[in-house]
Amino acid sequence: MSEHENDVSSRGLSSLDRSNLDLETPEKPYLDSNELIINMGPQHPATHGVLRVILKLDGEKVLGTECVIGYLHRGVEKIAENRTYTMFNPYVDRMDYVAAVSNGLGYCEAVEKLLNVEAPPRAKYIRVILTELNRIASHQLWLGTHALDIGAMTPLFYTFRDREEILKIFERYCGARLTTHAFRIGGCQYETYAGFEKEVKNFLAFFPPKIDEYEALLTGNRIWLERTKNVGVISGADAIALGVTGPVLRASGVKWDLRKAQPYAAYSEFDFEIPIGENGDTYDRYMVRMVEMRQSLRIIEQAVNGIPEGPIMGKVPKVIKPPVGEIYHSIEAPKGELGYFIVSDGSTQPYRIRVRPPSFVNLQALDIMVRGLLVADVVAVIGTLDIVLGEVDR
Amino acid sequence: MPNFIMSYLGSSVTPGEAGNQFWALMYVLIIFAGVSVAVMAMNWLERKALAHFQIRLGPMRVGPHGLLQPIADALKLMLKEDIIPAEADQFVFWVAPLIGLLASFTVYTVIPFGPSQAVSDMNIGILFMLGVSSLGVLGIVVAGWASNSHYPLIGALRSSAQMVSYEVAMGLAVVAAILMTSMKTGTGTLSMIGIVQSQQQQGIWFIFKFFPLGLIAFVIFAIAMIAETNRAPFDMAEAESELTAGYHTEYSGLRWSLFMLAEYAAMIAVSSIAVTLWLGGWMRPFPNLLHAPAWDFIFSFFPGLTFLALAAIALIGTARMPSHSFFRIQRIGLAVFAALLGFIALLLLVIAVAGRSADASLAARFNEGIGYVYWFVLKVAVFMYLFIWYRATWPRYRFDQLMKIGWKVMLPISLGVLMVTAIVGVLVK
Amino acid sequence: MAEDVKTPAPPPPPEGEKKPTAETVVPPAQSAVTPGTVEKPAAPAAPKAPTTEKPAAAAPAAPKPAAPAAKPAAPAKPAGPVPMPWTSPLVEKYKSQYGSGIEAQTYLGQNYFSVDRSLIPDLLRMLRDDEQFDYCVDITAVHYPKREKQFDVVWILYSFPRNERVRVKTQIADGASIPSSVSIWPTANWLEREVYDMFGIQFDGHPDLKRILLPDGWKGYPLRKDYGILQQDQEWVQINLGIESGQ
Amino acid sequence: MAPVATPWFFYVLAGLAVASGVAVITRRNAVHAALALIVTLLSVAGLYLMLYAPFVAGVQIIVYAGGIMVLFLFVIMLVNIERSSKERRYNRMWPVGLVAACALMGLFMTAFTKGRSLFPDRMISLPESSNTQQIAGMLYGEAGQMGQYTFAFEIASLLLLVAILGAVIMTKKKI
Repeated sequence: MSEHENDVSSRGLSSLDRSNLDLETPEKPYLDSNELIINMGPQHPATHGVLRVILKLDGEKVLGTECVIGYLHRGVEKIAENRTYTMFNPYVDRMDYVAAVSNGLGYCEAVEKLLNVEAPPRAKYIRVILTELNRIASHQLWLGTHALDIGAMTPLFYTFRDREEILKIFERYCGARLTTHAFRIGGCQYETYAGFEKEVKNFLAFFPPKIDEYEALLTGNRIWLERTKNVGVISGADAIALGVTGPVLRASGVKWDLRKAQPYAAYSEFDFEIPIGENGDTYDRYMVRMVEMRQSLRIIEQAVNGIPEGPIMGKVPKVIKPPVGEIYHSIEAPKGELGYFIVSDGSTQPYRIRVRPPSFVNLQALDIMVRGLLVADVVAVIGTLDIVLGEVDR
Repeated sequence: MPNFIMSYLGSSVTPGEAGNQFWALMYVLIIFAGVSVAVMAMNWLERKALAHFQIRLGPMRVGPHGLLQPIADALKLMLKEDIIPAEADQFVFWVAPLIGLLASFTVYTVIPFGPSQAVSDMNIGILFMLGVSSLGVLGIVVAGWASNSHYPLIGALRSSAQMVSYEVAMGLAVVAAILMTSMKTGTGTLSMIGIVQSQQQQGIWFIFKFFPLGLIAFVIFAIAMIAETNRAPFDMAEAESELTAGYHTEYSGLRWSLFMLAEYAAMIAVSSIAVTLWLGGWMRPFPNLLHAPAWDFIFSFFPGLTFLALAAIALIGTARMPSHSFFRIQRIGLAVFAALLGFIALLLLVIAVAGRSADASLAARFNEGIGYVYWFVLKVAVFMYLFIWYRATWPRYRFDQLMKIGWKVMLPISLGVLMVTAIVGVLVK
Repeated sequence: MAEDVKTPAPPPPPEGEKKPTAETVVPPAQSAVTPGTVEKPAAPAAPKAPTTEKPAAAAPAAPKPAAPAAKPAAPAKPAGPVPMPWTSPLVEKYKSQYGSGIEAQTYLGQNYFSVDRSLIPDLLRMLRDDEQFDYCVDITAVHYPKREKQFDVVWILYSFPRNERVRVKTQIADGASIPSSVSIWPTANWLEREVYDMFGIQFDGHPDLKRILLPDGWKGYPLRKDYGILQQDQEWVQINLGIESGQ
Repeated sequence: MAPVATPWFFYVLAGLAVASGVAVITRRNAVHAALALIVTLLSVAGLYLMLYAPFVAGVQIIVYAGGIMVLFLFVIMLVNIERSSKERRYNRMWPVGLVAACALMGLFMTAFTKGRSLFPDRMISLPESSNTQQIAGMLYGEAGQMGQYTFAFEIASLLLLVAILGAVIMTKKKI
């Protein structure tokens, strides 16, 4: 979009006002309202928070988009510089708040790496179980809202009903449901509660029929197929060039998952598969995430059956003072590659923490994915990108 | 005055046809009130049914099981501040909901609840109905334009295109049914009452006529009528996840409620057309096969028994309410409601017994009329439930897909059905 | 929380002028050329040594070789991993091509180049085209206010075919600009905008360089170390609320 | 059938038609004008109904008020209202229009006052119930014989079909 159009939209003028302004310029065609500029968001039911998308439309066809983000910017990276490593740990939960456990895992592992310590095996297993549960919870929330965007309102309630079971496990484990702060640098603070394994196993038995239920509502549904097939297509090469990661990348046929490519925590010990799509359209992304939920169940099953005994906290000094140096560590969050680039100056506070948010980078692909589609597809594509504005804006 | 009343009750034509202006007016009032109440009931039912589809409870606080919720909502909407956007076209913004409301309520003048239970029996009934209901789109278009905002404008454009294109398929499906009316008598009719009567004469609901032609035409109409009323999965005009609320984004309070009233009234209206054209209108099941007076007597118990069942459900609900003092008032309320339903049931049963004789006594005519209205409303209610069911189950179509279905699938099929019906009709004759 | 609590320390303490050289023992896992092993922290414990933020020319006094057995223990006070020179065919190639403008090191199993600013677009392009670093993971910056060249700009790259990460760092002065890499990786678009937003670093040739997370009229660049949070807060409260800030 | 065509209804409808007709040409806002036109068309439909021509009235509502006017509004909404409302409403053609209107009025007046003597044998008698079937009879014929206007009717429909095809070809760049 050119500067001029941005000016117009940022002044908040409707096209009618705009044409009024153009009265003095006779070279403008008389019927100039073919191009419509509408603001989707920041208050809009389908932008998943405070995302503002400026759409340039020809009728209903999208000619171009521009994302305006930052409405939820809290300066997490600046906060980090004024907190100790331990104090900053809860903050990362507030970025991708639907996958808080994953955020915590990435941060703790990055700092552990910087400290050059390793969490004990039992802690790693607990981390894997909780992170995979969180992945399922995140995908459930994505599925519900995505289906709601496309107009199917019922799956939302089903997914929230089943997500509750996961949140209950979190709550019993660490007392919090959403921003869990489940892990500590060096391991876990809490030992699993009595009955943890039983509850997780119950969930493993409980959940597969529920996935079938979601799929019964959507997968074969004609309208769902028409709304998702060949919508928001992004090729594998484009996805790589745009730095898109996570299920969006895998749906474009790139078989890449950090859990396999560069295993962290205990992932190298588990047997699971990486689903990939073929066309890189919305339907493939849907299918990839559905299969991922089942694969997560597989991982959890292996982890909960093979969970070792032992300590849950590694040998971490009381005051965390990593040596001077810098580290980049990334994990496969539900949305994609979540990376932490930490620079330490040897003090108790990080000199600089840079978060590489998957949602932020994935959102950049929105423009090329929706060009030429209709307004209705824009919400479908925003949904399928599975962005969380807390993470986009940080 | 008594003469007025008796004169209509003694006649067998609609008040409009009889020139009975008093009763015509009465009917208009009754229908207006009845439809408004039906819309409120539908509102409650939709919220409850949708909630139960979605493992929720729905309204539970205002009245027992939220029974008074629609009333509370209506009050709230009436008292709400009436906001007209500063840049809106004031007059058009003001008049738009009225157009929609007018269109959907005018349709009821020709809907036959019984052979004489209608405001008027126009000989162009179905044509009038299609025409007037097509005026409803004007309200939407004008509302979208007058709001002077982009989302309503797009919603209005969508819905005008959608309604105009689905009207075509709808009209052709209707014509197929009208062709069927000419089968035995030789001349067809456009009159709504005439259509039902011809189904009676031919001894078949038109949905089963020339199987599967009638069924196909009916299905096309059933799909088109969802699109016509802007309901899921064709609720493009107000797709909340895309256009926030479509054409009524800028509306609030009473004006918004008028739009809702118009939408639900239109839903009931098109369902009534479908019932009239294909499902035998006011006729009870098997009126020709089981035509003995004994069967009449048995079927006349249905209304009373239905209300009895409703009363029983309400009673069970009363019994199942938690015995906490907090629920005492609700409990009493539900019990009173159950008692009310039971009383109505009793009344209906008494009428059924009293009116069993075939003479033209007042009770007999009452009994007859109740039977007609009961079966008609029951059939319409099935459609209303389907509307809710669709909404709970399906995602929303995209606009271009909707148009594609309308023009490339529904229109050819309905044209084909029309032609084949005409050919078959000639051959059979 | 006053911002002056955190006096931004210049990263390398005085003794940090030393730097390990290639003669030091390279722990096995640090050969790091084979894909897949890159991220495995082999955790070489080595005597305290500085980072390499300053490409000071000081010749290193080679510390005594690390005792790798000390791995799991919490790093003793003077002990800690040190950046090691990174040797690989890739590095050899570039070293021979660019000579002193490029330094390759590895720290905790993670490889990075510290390169001269003048090499920037060419090296990145070559990394993508010739070495298949096709995925730009992240672009960010670090601010060292006490240094002459105040900013480190960091590219984190990943290669799908090699399953290998590499970081490219360069130093630029305040007010200096740096060539944009949007033409190399489209994903750099927003990432560079964010760096500009937070640090005020200009990227030449960026299609649409403007603030991304902060409002357009924002003053200052928040992730610079000298950015005063309290001052900002007090000013805002003063202007918008007309009262004194309680901070 | 009891008479419905009371003069009261006639005057209301006629007055409405005239008033809204005037509004159509005087309103600056095109949407207001279109709404006024809809009112005119509906009033005329009411007049048809009073003339025992319910079929024509129904078609008037469906085709004009329901179909064509929706398309009208559809187009008007896309046009720049603010701008068009600032333009001059009457162009130089208005004297011609005035003359034409006066001529038409004169014609109607003549027909109204002298109609009986001018066309003595063409007086139509109002049908008892409806003219729907009579229209059908004229168009398609009754009792096996060809209707009076069958040929003309079919030609007209053919003409419309050609018009539709032409419109599609003109607007659609590739078919």
